[in-house]
Amino acid sequence: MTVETRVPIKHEADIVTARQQGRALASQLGFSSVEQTFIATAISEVARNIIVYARSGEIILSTGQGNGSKPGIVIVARDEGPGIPDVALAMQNGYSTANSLGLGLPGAKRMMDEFEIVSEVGKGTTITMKKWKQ
Amino acid sequence: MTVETRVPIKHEADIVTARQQGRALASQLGFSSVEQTFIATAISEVARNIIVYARSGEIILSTGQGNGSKPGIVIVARDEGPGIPDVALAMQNGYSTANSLGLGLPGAKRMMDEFEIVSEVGKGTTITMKKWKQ
Amino acid sequence: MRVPILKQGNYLIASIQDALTDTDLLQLQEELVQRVGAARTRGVMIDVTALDVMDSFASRTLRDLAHVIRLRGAETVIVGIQPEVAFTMVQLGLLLEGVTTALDLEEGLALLDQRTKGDARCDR
Amino acid sequence: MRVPILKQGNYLIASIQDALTDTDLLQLQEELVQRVGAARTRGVMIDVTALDVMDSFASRTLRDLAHVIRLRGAETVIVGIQPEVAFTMVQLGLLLEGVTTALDLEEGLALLDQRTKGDARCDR
Ligand SMILES: Nc1ncnc2c1ncn2[C@@H]1O[C@H](COP(=O)(O)OP(=O)(O)O)[C@@H](O)[C@H]1O
Ligand SMILES: Nc1ncnc2c1ncn2[C@@H]1O[C@H](COP(=O)(O)OP(=O)(O)O)[C@@H](O)[C@H]1O
Repeated sequence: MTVETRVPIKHEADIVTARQQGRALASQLGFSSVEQTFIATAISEVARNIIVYARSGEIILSTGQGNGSKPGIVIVARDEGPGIPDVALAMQNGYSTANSLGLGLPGAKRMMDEFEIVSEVGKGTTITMKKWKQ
Repeated sequence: MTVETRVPIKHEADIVTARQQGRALASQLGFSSVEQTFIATAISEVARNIIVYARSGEIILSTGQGNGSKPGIVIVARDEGPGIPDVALAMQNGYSTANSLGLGLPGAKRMMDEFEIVSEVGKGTTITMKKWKQ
Repeated sequence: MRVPILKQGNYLIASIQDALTDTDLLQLQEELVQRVGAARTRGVMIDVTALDVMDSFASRTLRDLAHVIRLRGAETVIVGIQPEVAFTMVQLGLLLEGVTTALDLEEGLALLDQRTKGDARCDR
Repeated sequence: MRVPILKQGNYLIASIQDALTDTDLLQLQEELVQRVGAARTRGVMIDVTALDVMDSFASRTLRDLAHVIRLRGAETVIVGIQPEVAFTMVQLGLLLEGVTTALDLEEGLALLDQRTKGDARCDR
Protein backbone atom coordinates (compact mmCIF):
# COMPACT_ATOMS: atom_id res chain seq x y z
CA MET A 1 0.00 0.00 0.00
CA THR A 2 1.41 3.35 -0.99
CA VAL A 3 -0.63 6.29 0.08
CA GLU A 4 0.51 9.81 -0.55
CA THR A 5 -1.59 12.85 0.17
CA ARG A 6 -0.47 16.36 -0.66
CA VAL A 7 -2.12 19.16 1.22
CA PRO A 8 -1.26 22.63 -0.10
CA ILE A 9 -0.84 25.05 2.78
CA LYS A 10 -1.86 28.52 1.66
CA HIS A 11 -4.69 29.59 3.93
CA GLU A 12 -5.34 29.16 7.60
CA ALA A 13 -8.06 26.62 6.95
CA ASP A 14 -5.45 24.37 5.34
CA ILE A 15 -3.91 23.86 8.78
CA VAL A 16 -7.13 22.18 9.85
CA THR A 17 -7.34 20.16 6.65
CA ALA A 18 -3.77 18.93 6.99
CA ARG A 19 -4.17 17.74 10.53
CA GLN A 20 -7.50 16.09 9.77
CA GLN A 21 -5.97 14.23 6.83
CA GLY A 22 -3.05 13.23 9.03
CA ARG A 23 -5.35 11.90 11.70
CA ALA A 24 -7.35 9.97 9.11
CA LEU A 25 -4.21 8.31 7.76
CA ALA A 26 -2.94 7.58 11.28
CA SER A 27 -6.27 6.02 12.15
CA GLN A 28 -6.20 3.91 8.99
CA LEU A 29 -2.74 2.69 9.96
CA GLY A 30 -4.11 1.58 13.33
CA PHE A 31 -2.48 4.17 15.60
CA SER A 32 -4.16 4.56 19.00
CA SER A 33 -6.33 7.59 19.60
CA VAL A 34 -3.64 9.21 21.75
CA GLU A 35 -1.09 8.63 18.99
CA GLN A 36 -3.51 10.02 16.38
CA THR A 37 -3.82 13.12 18.50
CA PHE A 38 -0.04 13.42 18.82
CA ILE A 39 0.30 13.16 15.05
CA ALA A 40 -2.51 15.62 14.28
CA THR A 41 -1.07 18.11 16.77
CA ALA A 42 2.45 17.87 15.35
CA ILE A 43 1.04 18.49 11.87
CA SER A 44 -0.91 21.46 13.14
CA GLU A 45 2.27 23.04 14.53
CA VAL A 46 4.37 22.67 11.40
CA ALA A 47 1.49 23.69 9.14
CA ARG A 48 0.94 26.86 11.12
CA ASN A 49 4.64 27.64 10.88
CA ILE A 50 4.38 27.43 7.10
CA ILE A 51 1.57 30.01 7.10
CA VAL A 52 3.19 32.29 9.67
CA TYR A 53 6.81 32.20 8.51
CA ALA A 54 6.71 31.15 4.86
CA ARG A 55 3.17 32.12 3.81
CA SER A 56 2.73 29.00 1.74
CA GLY A 57 4.04 25.49 1.26
CA GLU A 58 2.74 21.97 1.41
CA ILE A 59 2.39 18.97 3.64
CA ILE A 60 2.86 15.51 2.22
CA LEU A 61 1.48 12.56 4.13
CA SER A 62 2.55 9.02 3.35
CA THR A 63 3.14 5.64 4.87
CA GLY A 64 6.56 4.19 5.54
CA GLN A 65 8.45 1.46 7.31
CA GLY A 66 10.77 1.82 10.26
CA ASN A 67 13.42 -0.51 11.69
CA GLY A 68 12.18 -4.04 11.91
CA SER A 69 9.68 -3.09 9.19
CA LYS A 70 7.27 -1.45 11.61
CA PRO A 71 4.60 0.39 9.61
CA GLY A 72 4.21 4.08 10.24
CA ILE A 73 3.37 7.53 9.02
CA VAL A 74 5.74 9.92 7.29
CA ILE A 75 4.96 13.63 7.24
CA VAL A 76 6.93 16.10 5.15
CA ALA A 77 6.31 19.83 5.59
CA ARG A 78 7.96 21.90 2.86
CA ASP A 79 8.11 25.56 2.10
CA GLU A 80 10.21 27.99 0.09
CA GLY A 81 10.10 30.64 2.77
CA PRO A 82 12.93 32.50 4.50
CA GLY A 83 14.47 29.39 6.11
CA ILE A 84 15.70 29.02 9.67
CA PRO A 85 19.15 30.53 10.35
CA ASP A 86 19.83 28.50 13.50
CA VAL A 87 17.89 25.25 13.64
CA ALA A 88 19.24 24.23 17.05
CA LEU A 89 18.00 27.52 18.48
CA ALA A 90 14.60 27.18 16.81
CA MET A 91 14.25 23.72 18.39
CA GLN A 92 14.63 25.13 21.89
CA ASN A 93 11.57 25.21 24.12
CA GLY A 94 10.34 28.78 24.27
CA TYR A 95 12.36 30.20 21.39
CA SER A 96 10.19 32.21 19.04
CA THR A 97 10.82 35.02 16.59
CA ALA A 98 7.08 35.75 16.54
CA ASN A 99 6.47 36.25 20.25
CA SER A 100 4.44 33.10 20.33
CA LEU A 101 5.04 30.23 22.72
CA GLY A 102 7.98 28.70 20.89
CA LEU A 103 6.73 25.24 21.77
CA GLY A 104 5.72 24.20 18.27
CA LEU A 105 8.88 22.65 16.87
CA PRO A 106 10.16 21.03 20.10
CA GLY A 107 6.63 19.87 20.82
CA ALA A 108 6.16 18.36 17.37
CA LYS A 109 9.46 16.54 17.83
CA ARG A 110 8.29 15.12 21.14
CA MET A 111 5.11 13.80 19.52
CA MET A 112 7.01 11.83 16.87
CA ASP A 113 9.67 9.11 16.74
CA GLU A 114 11.87 10.81 14.16
CA PHE A 115 12.16 14.50 13.38
CA GLU A 116 14.50 16.19 10.96
CA ILE A 117 14.78 19.79 9.76
CA VAL A 118 16.66 20.78 6.64
CA SER A 119 16.61 24.52 6.16
CA GLU A 120 18.54 27.03 4.12
CA VAL A 121 18.22 30.75 4.60
CA GLY A 122 16.52 32.29 1.57
CA LYS A 123 15.65 28.87 0.15
CA GLY A 124 13.15 27.31 2.49
CA THR A 125 12.53 24.66 5.07
CA THR A 126 11.73 20.96 4.90
CA ILE A 127 10.69 19.12 8.04
CA THR A 128 10.38 15.34 7.96
CA MET A 129 8.58 13.66 10.85
CA LYS A 130 7.96 9.93 11.28
CA LYS A 131 6.11 7.83 13.76
CA TRP A 132 6.11 4.04 13.86
CA LYS A 133 3.53 1.73 15.28
CA GLN A 134 4.68 0.14 18.53
CA MET B 1 33.94 -9.33 53.75
CA THR B 2 33.58 -9.33 49.99
CA VAL B 3 30.05 -9.08 48.74
CA GLU B 4 29.30 -8.97 45.06
CA THR B 5 25.82 -9.11 43.65
CA ARG B 6 25.10 -9.16 39.94
CA VAL B 7 21.68 -8.06 38.84
CA PRO B 8 20.97 -8.70 35.15
CA ILE B 9 19.01 -5.79 33.68
CA LYS B 10 16.78 -7.05 30.92
CA HIS B 11 13.24 -6.20 31.91
CA GLU B 12 11.68 -3.19 33.58
CA ALA B 13 11.14 -5.11 36.78
CA ASP B 14 14.93 -5.54 37.07
CA ILE B 15 15.20 -1.80 37.71
CA VAL B 16 13.21 -2.35 40.90
CA THR B 17 15.24 -5.44 41.86
CA ALA B 18 18.54 -3.62 41.36
CA ARG B 19 17.62 -0.68 43.50
CA GLN B 20 16.20 -2.91 46.22
CA GLN B 21 19.40 -4.98 46.29
CA GLY B 22 21.42 -1.77 46.39
CA ARG B 23 19.41 -0.45 49.29
CA ALA B 24 19.78 -3.75 51.15
CA LEU B 25 23.56 -3.68 50.76
CA ALA B 26 23.72 -0.01 51.75
CA SER B 27 21.67 -0.75 54.83
CA GLN B 28 23.94 -3.69 55.72
CA LEU B 29 26.91 -1.36 55.43
CA GLY B 30 25.27 0.99 57.91
CA PHE B 31 24.38 3.87 55.60
CA SER B 32 21.68 6.22 56.94
CA SER B 33 18.20 5.95 55.51
CA VAL B 34 18.69 9.14 53.48
CA GLU B 35 21.93 7.75 52.07
CA GLN B 36 20.21 4.45 51.30
CA THR B 37 17.58 6.38 49.38
CA PHE B 38 20.25 8.33 47.48
CA ILE B 39 21.94 5.08 46.53
CA ALA B 40 18.72 3.31 45.54
CA THR B 41 17.65 6.29 43.44
CA ALA B 42 21.01 6.55 41.65
CA ILE B 43 20.79 2.84 40.84
CA SER B 44 17.25 3.29 39.56
CA GLU B 45 18.39 6.00 37.14
CA VAL B 46 21.31 4.10 35.63
CA ALA B 47 19.32 0.86 35.49
CA ARG B 48 16.52 2.55 33.59
CA ASN B 49 19.06 4.02 31.17
CA ILE B 50 20.29 0.49 30.45
CA ILE B 51 16.74 -0.61 29.56
CA VAL B 52 15.90 2.51 27.57
CA TYR B 53 19.14 3.05 25.67
CA ALA B 54 20.91 -0.31 25.62
CA ARG B 55 18.02 -2.74 26.13
CA SER B 56 20.04 -4.96 28.43
CA GLY B 57 23.08 -5.02 30.67
CA GLU B 58 23.90 -5.62 34.30
CA ILE B 59 24.45 -3.93 37.60
CA ILE B 60 27.14 -5.18 39.92
CA LEU B 61 26.96 -4.24 43.58
CA SER B 62 29.94 -4.67 45.85
CA THR B 63 31.68 -3.23 48.87
CA GLY B 64 34.86 -1.23 48.70
CA GLN B 65 37.16 1.03 50.62
CA GLY B 66 37.77 4.71 50.01
CA ASN B 67 40.54 7.03 51.17
CA GLY B 68 41.35 6.49 54.82
CA SER B 69 39.88 3.02 54.43
CA LYS B 70 36.32 4.22 54.78
CA PRO B 71 33.97 1.37 53.91
CA GLY B 72 31.48 1.97 51.17
CA ILE B 73 29.40 0.71 48.28
CA VAL B 74 30.56 0.32 44.70
CA ILE B 75 28.01 0.13 41.91
CA VAL B 76 28.95 -0.75 38.35
CA ALA B 77 26.34 -0.42 35.60
CA ARG B 78 27.46 -2.04 32.35
CA ASP B 79 25.89 -2.47 28.97
CA GLU B 80 26.93 -3.22 25.42
CA GLY B 81 24.51 -0.74 23.95
CA PRO B 82 25.09 2.16 21.55
CA GLY B 83 27.38 4.12 23.88
CA ILE B 84 27.29 7.83 24.60
CA PRO B 85 28.91 10.02 21.93
CA ASP B 86 29.39 13.06 24.15
CA VAL B 87 29.59 12.18 27.83
CA ALA B 88 29.96 15.79 29.00
CA LEU B 89 26.75 16.68 27.17
CA ALA B 90 24.91 13.65 28.57
CA MET B 91 25.91 14.76 32.07
CA GLN B 92 24.20 18.13 31.65
CA ASN B 93 21.02 18.75 33.59
CA GLY B 94 18.13 18.55 31.18
CA TYR B 95 19.97 16.93 28.29
CA SER B 96 18.07 13.94 26.94
CA THR B 97 17.93 12.17 23.61
CA ALA B 98 14.69 10.49 24.68
CA ASN B 99 12.59 13.54 25.52
CA SER B 100 12.70 12.63 29.14
CA LEU B 101 13.86 14.92 31.93
CA GLY B 102 17.58 14.47 31.40
CA LEU B 103 18.14 14.55 35.14
CA GLY B 104 19.15 10.90 35.56
CA LEU B 105 22.91 10.97 35.06
CA PRO B 106 23.61 14.35 36.70
CA GLY B 107 21.24 13.37 39.50
CA ALA B 108 22.91 10.01 40.07
CA LYS B 109 26.26 11.75 40.20
CA ARG B 110 24.97 14.15 42.83
CA MET B 111 23.78 11.24 44.98
CA MET B 112 27.21 9.59 45.07
CA ASP B 113 30.76 10.47 46.14
CA GLU B 114 32.46 9.22 43.00
CA PHE B 115 30.99 8.87 39.54
CA GLU B 116 32.74 7.81 36.35
CA ILE B 117 31.46 7.04 32.87
CA VAL B 118 33.44 5.11 30.31
CA SER B 119 31.59 4.85 27.04
CA GLU B 120 32.47 4.00 23.49
CA VAL B 121 30.07 4.47 20.60
CA GLY B 122 29.02 1.09 19.27
CA LYS B 123 30.66 -0.74 22.16
CA GLY B 124 28.71 0.18 25.27
CA THR B 125 28.76 2.10 28.50
CA THR B 126 30.16 1.40 31.95
CA ILE B 127 29.27 3.65 34.84
CA THR B 128 31.05 3.24 38.17
CA MET B 129 29.56 4.95 41.21
CA LYS B 130 30.90 4.86 44.76
CA LYS B 131 29.74 6.16 48.06
CA TRP B 132 31.72 6.07 51.32
CA LYS B 133 30.44 6.08 54.83
CA GLN B 134 30.99 9.41 56.53
CA MET C 1 -18.92 34.02 13.93
CA ARG C 2 -18.62 30.29 13.96
CA VAL C 3 -19.04 29.66 17.67
CA PRO C 4 -22.54 30.17 19.08
CA ILE C 5 -22.57 32.06 22.36
CA LEU C 6 -25.61 31.68 24.62
CA LYS C 7 -26.47 33.85 27.54
CA GLN C 8 -27.80 31.94 30.53
CA GLY C 9 -28.42 34.00 33.63
CA ASN C 10 -25.19 35.75 34.52
CA TYR C 11 -23.16 33.46 32.31
CA LEU C 12 -22.05 33.30 28.71
CA ILE C 13 -21.67 29.82 27.27
CA ALA C 14 -19.65 29.31 24.11
CA SER C 15 -20.01 25.88 22.57
CA ILE C 16 -17.39 25.10 20.00
CA GLN C 17 -19.07 22.86 17.42
CA ASP C 18 -16.26 21.95 15.13
CA ALA C 19 -12.56 22.37 14.44
CA LEU C 20 -11.70 26.06 14.53
CA THR C 21 -9.24 28.02 12.47
CA ASP C 22 -6.92 30.44 14.23
CA THR C 23 -9.08 33.36 13.07
CA ASP C 24 -12.22 31.69 14.45
CA LEU C 25 -10.49 31.38 17.80
CA LEU C 26 -9.39 35.00 17.82
CA GLN C 27 -12.91 36.05 16.89
CA LEU C 28 -14.32 34.01 19.72
CA GLN C 29 -11.90 35.71 22.07
CA GLU C 30 -12.87 39.17 20.87
CA GLU C 31 -16.59 38.52 20.95
CA LEU C 32 -16.50 37.04 24.44
CA VAL C 33 -14.46 39.88 25.85
CA GLN C 34 -16.90 42.41 24.40
CA ARG C 35 -19.97 40.60 25.55
CA VAL C 36 -18.68 40.16 29.08
CA GLY C 37 -18.86 43.94 29.39
CA ALA C 38 -22.12 44.42 27.54
CA ALA C 39 -24.00 41.63 29.25
CA ARG C 40 -22.79 42.18 32.83
CA THR C 41 -21.53 38.65 32.82
CA ARG C 42 -19.99 37.04 35.90
CA GLY C 43 -18.94 33.80 34.32
CA VAL C 44 -17.91 32.44 30.96
CA MET C 45 -17.90 28.80 30.00
CA ILE C 46 -16.20 27.51 26.89
CA ASP C 47 -17.02 23.99 25.82
CA VAL C 48 -14.15 22.48 23.85
CA THR C 49 -15.50 18.91 23.70
CA ALA C 50 -15.54 19.11 19.91
CA LEU C 51 -11.86 20.04 19.62
CA ASP C 52 -9.78 16.99 18.73
CA VAL C 53 -6.56 19.01 18.66
CA MET C 54 -5.36 21.79 20.96
CA ASP C 55 -2.06 22.95 19.61
CA SER C 56 0.13 25.69 21.01
CA PHE C 57 -1.84 28.43 19.28
CA ALA C 58 -5.23 27.25 20.54
CA SER C 59 -3.95 26.69 24.08
CA ARG C 60 -2.37 30.08 24.21
CA THR C 61 -5.46 31.79 22.85
CA LEU C 62 -7.75 30.09 25.37
CA ARG C 63 -5.38 30.82 28.23
CA ASP C 64 -5.07 34.49 27.24
CA LEU C 65 -8.82 34.69 26.78
CA ALA C 66 -9.39 33.47 30.34
CA HIS C 67 -6.88 35.95 31.67
CA VAL C 68 -8.43 38.87 29.78
CA ILE C 69 -11.88 37.94 30.99
CA ARG C 70 -10.62 37.80 34.55
CA LEU C 71 -9.25 41.31 34.16
CA ARG C 72 -12.73 42.30 32.99
CA GLY C 73 -14.11 40.93 36.24
CA ALA C 74 -15.57 37.57 35.23
CA GLU C 75 -14.55 33.93 35.70
CA THR C 76 -13.83 31.55 32.85
CA VAL C 77 -14.16 27.79 32.95
CA ILE C 78 -12.99 25.60 30.09
CA VAL C 79 -14.91 22.35 29.93
CA GLY C 80 -14.69 19.14 27.94
CA ILE C 81 -10.97 18.79 27.19
CA GLN C 82 -10.82 15.24 25.88
CA PRO C 83 -8.43 12.74 27.52
CA GLU C 84 -6.21 12.36 24.45
CA VAL C 85 -6.10 16.11 24.05
CA ALA C 86 -5.17 16.56 27.71
CA PHE C 87 -2.35 14.00 27.36
CA THR C 88 -1.01 15.76 24.32
CA MET C 89 -1.18 19.19 25.90
CA VAL C 90 0.79 18.03 28.93
CA GLN C 91 3.44 16.44 26.70
CA LEU C 92 3.74 19.77 24.91
CA GLY C 93 3.92 21.74 28.13
CA LEU C 94 0.60 23.47 27.39
CA LEU C 95 -0.80 23.54 30.90
CA LEU C 96 -3.38 26.35 30.72
CA GLU C 97 -1.80 27.85 33.81
CA GLY C 98 -4.20 29.84 35.92
CA VAL C 99 -7.24 28.67 33.97
CA THR C 100 -10.09 26.82 35.63
CA THR C 101 -11.21 23.58 34.01
CA ALA C 102 -14.12 21.23 34.50
CA LEU C 103 -15.19 17.90 33.08
CA ASP C 104 -18.32 19.04 31.25
CA LEU C 105 -21.02 21.70 31.09
CA GLU C 106 -22.77 20.49 34.22
CA GLU C 107 -19.63 20.48 36.35
CA GLY C 108 -18.60 23.76 34.81
CA LEU C 109 -21.88 25.42 35.77
CA ALA C 110 -21.61 24.12 39.32
CA LEU C 111 -18.11 25.49 39.52
CA LEU C 112 -19.10 28.89 38.15
CA ASP C 113 -21.95 29.05 40.66
CA GLN C 114 -19.50 28.45 43.49
CA ARG C 115 -16.83 30.76 42.19
CA THR C 116 -19.08 33.69 41.44
CA LYS C 117 -20.69 33.54 44.88
CA GLY C 118 -18.54 36.35 46.18
CA ASP C 119 -15.58 34.98 48.05
CA ALA C 120 -14.50 32.58 45.41
CA ARG C 121 -11.97 34.39 43.30
CA CYS C 122 -8.59 33.35 42.15
CA ASP C 123 -6.07 36.09 41.72
CA ARG C 124 -3.96 34.65 39.03
CA MET D 1 -3.70 -3.25 37.44
CA ARG D 2 -1.43 -3.26 40.43
CA VAL D 3 -2.67 -0.17 42.21
CA PRO D 4 -6.13 -0.40 43.80
CA ILE D 5 -8.30 2.63 43.13
CA LEU D 6 -11.19 3.32 45.47
CA LYS D 7 -14.05 5.69 44.86
CA GLN D 8 -15.04 7.66 47.92
CA GLY D 9 -17.73 10.27 47.34
CA ASN D 10 -16.51 12.55 44.57
CA TYR D 11 -12.93 11.36 44.92
CA LEU D 12 -10.76 8.61 43.57
CA ILE D 13 -8.09 7.31 45.91
CA ALA D 14 -5.17 5.33 44.51
CA SER D 15 -3.08 3.64 47.17
CA ILE D 16 0.24 2.45 45.91
CA GLN D 17 1.04 -0.71 47.87
CA ASP D 18 4.49 -1.60 46.70
CA ALA D 19 7.35 -0.57 44.44
CA LEU D 20 5.99 0.06 40.95
CA THR D 21 7.56 -0.59 37.59
CA ASP D 22 7.43 2.12 34.94
CA THR D 23 4.64 0.29 33.17
CA ASP D 24 2.62 0.05 36.39
CA LEU D 25 2.93 3.81 36.75
CA LEU D 26 1.82 4.51 33.19
CA GLN D 27 -1.13 2.16 33.68
CA LEU D 28 -2.09 3.99 36.84
CA GLN D 29 -1.96 7.25 34.90
CA GLU D 30 -4.18 5.93 32.14
CA GLU D 31 -6.68 4.32 34.46
CA LEU D 32 -7.03 7.41 36.63
CA VAL D 33 -7.50 9.71 33.65
CA GLN D 34 -10.23 7.45 32.28
CA ARG D 35 -11.99 7.05 35.59
CA VAL D 36 -11.99 10.79 36.28
CA GLY D 37 -14.28 11.12 33.28
CA ALA D 38 -16.39 8.03 33.85
CA ALA D 39 -16.92 8.61 37.57
CA ARG D 40 -17.38 12.40 37.40
CA THR D 41 -14.61 12.75 39.90
CA ARG D 42 -13.65 16.13 41.27
CA GLY D 43 -10.60 15.04 43.18
CA VAL D 44 -7.91 12.39 42.94
CA MET D 45 -5.59 11.38 45.74
CA ILE D 46 -2.52 9.27 45.18
CA ASP D 47 -0.92 7.76 48.24
CA VAL D 48 2.79 7.18 47.66
CA THR D 49 3.68 6.26 51.24
CA ALA D 50 4.87 2.84 50.06
CA LEU D 51 7.31 4.25 47.51
CA ASP D 52 10.83 4.19 48.90
CA VAL D 53 12.26 5.65 45.68
CA MET D 54 10.92 8.39 43.40
CA ASP D 55 13.32 8.67 40.54
CA SER D 56 13.08 11.01 37.58
CA PHE D 57 10.69 8.75 35.69
CA ALA D 58 8.27 8.35 38.60
CA SER D 59 8.33 12.05 39.42
CA ARG D 60 7.70 13.03 35.87
CA THR D 61 4.87 10.56 35.47
CA LEU D 62 3.14 11.73 38.64
CA ARG D 63 3.58 15.37 37.70
CA ASP D 64 2.20 14.82 34.20
CA LEU D 65 -0.64 12.76 35.62
CA ALA D 66 -1.66 15.62 37.90
CA HIS D 67 -1.54 18.07 34.98
CA VAL D 68 -3.63 15.85 32.71
CA ILE D 69 -6.20 15.34 35.46
CA ARG D 70 -6.40 19.08 36.02
CA LEU D 71 -7.09 19.65 32.33
CA ARG D 72 -9.89 17.10 32.69
CA GLY D 73 -11.32 19.24 35.45
CA ALA D 74 -10.30 17.49 38.66
CA GLU D 75 -7.76 18.20 41.40
CA THR D 76 -4.94 15.84 42.30
CA VAL D 77 -3.21 15.61 45.64
CA ILE D 78 -0.15 13.45 46.17
CA VAL D 79 0.16 12.30 49.74
CA GLY D 80 2.71 10.42 51.79
CA ILE D 81 6.02 11.36 50.17
CA GLN D 82 8.49 10.01 52.73
CA PRO D 83 11.07 12.38 54.22
CA GLU D 84 14.08 10.61 52.69
CA VAL D 85 12.31 10.48 49.35
CA ALA D 86 11.44 14.18 49.51
CA PHE D 87 15.02 15.00 50.37
CA THR D 88 16.32 12.98 47.44
CA MET D 89 13.81 14.50 45.03
CA VAL D 90 14.92 18.00 45.93
CA GLN D 91 18.56 17.05 45.44
CA LEU D 92 17.67 15.75 42.00
CA GLY D 93 15.66 18.84 41.10
CA LEU D 94 12.43 16.84 40.92
CA LEU D 95 10.05 19.41 42.32
CA LEU D 96 6.59 18.23 41.14
CA GLU D 97 5.91 21.74 39.86
CA GLY D 98 2.25 22.69 39.92
CA VAL D 99 1.25 19.60 41.90
CA THR D 100 -0.48 19.75 45.25
CA THR D 101 0.94 17.60 48.02
CA ALA D 102 -0.17 16.72 51.54
CA LEU D 103 1.27 14.86 54.48
CA ASP D 104 -1.13 11.94 54.55
CA LEU D 105 -4.56 10.74 53.50
CA GLU D 106 -6.35 12.78 56.14
CA GLU D 107 -4.65 16.03 55.23
CA GLY D 108 -5.10 15.18 51.59
CA LEU D 109 -8.84 14.73 51.99
CA ALA D 110 -9.15 18.01 53.86
CA LEU D 111 -7.24 19.75 51.09
CA LEU D 112 -9.38 18.21 48.36
CA ASP D 113 -12.50 19.27 50.22
CA GLN D 114 -11.28 22.85 50.27
CA ARG D 115 -10.03 22.89 46.73
CA THR D 116 -13.12 21.38 45.17
CA LYS D 117 -15.46 23.65 47.12
CA GLY D 118 -14.95 26.36 44.58
CA ASP D 119 -12.99 28.84 46.58
CA ALA D 120 -9.57 27.54 45.82
CA ARG D 121 -9.48 25.93 42.46
CA CYS D 122 -6.50 27.72 40.93
CA ASP D 123 -3.22 25.89 40.97
CA ARG D 124 -0.92 28.72 40.24
N1 LIG E 1 8.76 26.98 8.24
C1 LIG E 1 9.52 27.90 8.86
N2 LIG E 1 10.20 28.85 8.16
C2 LIG E 1 10.98 29.76 8.79
N3 LIG E 1 11.16 29.81 10.12
C3 LIG E 1 10.50 28.92 10.89
C4 LIG E 1 9.68 27.91 10.31
N4 LIG E 1 9.19 27.14 11.31
C5 LIG E 1 9.71 27.63 12.46
N5 LIG E 1 10.51 28.69 12.21
C6 LIG E 1 11.28 29.48 13.20
O1 LIG E 1 11.47 28.68 14.36
C7 LIG E 1 10.96 29.36 15.51
C8 LIG E 1 10.40 28.38 16.52
O2 LIG E 1 9.25 27.74 16.00
P1 LIG E 1 8.19 27.07 16.98
O3 LIG E 1 8.94 26.21 17.95
O4 LIG E 1 7.15 26.42 16.16
O5 LIG E 1 7.61 28.27 17.82
P2 LIG E 1 6.69 29.51 17.39
O6 LIG E 1 6.09 29.19 16.06
O7 LIG E 1 5.71 29.61 18.52
O8 LIG E 1 7.63 30.68 17.34
C9 LIG E 1 9.95 30.34 14.97
O9 LIG E 1 9.74 31.43 15.85
C10 LIG E 1 10.59 30.75 13.65
O10 LIG E 1 11.58 31.73 13.86
N1 LIG F 1 23.46 3.38 29.09
C1 LIG F 1 23.37 4.32 28.14
N2 LIG F 1 23.63 4.03 26.84
C2 LIG F 1 23.56 4.98 25.88
N3 LIG F 1 23.20 6.27 26.12
C3 LIG F 1 22.92 6.62 27.38
C4 LIG F 1 22.99 5.69 28.46
N4 LIG F 1 22.66 6.35 29.60
C5 LIG F 1 22.42 7.63 29.26
N5 LIG F 1 22.57 7.80 27.93
C6 LIG F 1 22.43 9.08 27.19
O1 LIG F 1 22.57 10.15 28.09
C7 LIG F 1 21.43 11.00 28.04
C8 LIG F 1 21.16 11.62 29.41
O2 LIG F 1 20.80 10.60 30.34
P1 LIG F 1 19.98 10.99 31.65
O3 LIG F 1 20.67 12.15 32.30
O4 LIG F 1 19.81 9.76 32.47
O5 LIG F 1 18.60 11.54 31.14
P2 LIG F 1 17.38 10.82 30.38
O6 LIG F 1 17.53 9.34 30.56
O7 LIG F 1 16.17 11.40 31.06
O8 LIG F 1 17.49 11.23 28.94
C9 LIG F 1 20.31 10.11 27.55
O9 LIG F 1 19.27 10.85 26.95
C10 LIG F 1 21.07 9.22 26.56
O10 LIG F 1 21.24 9.88 25.33
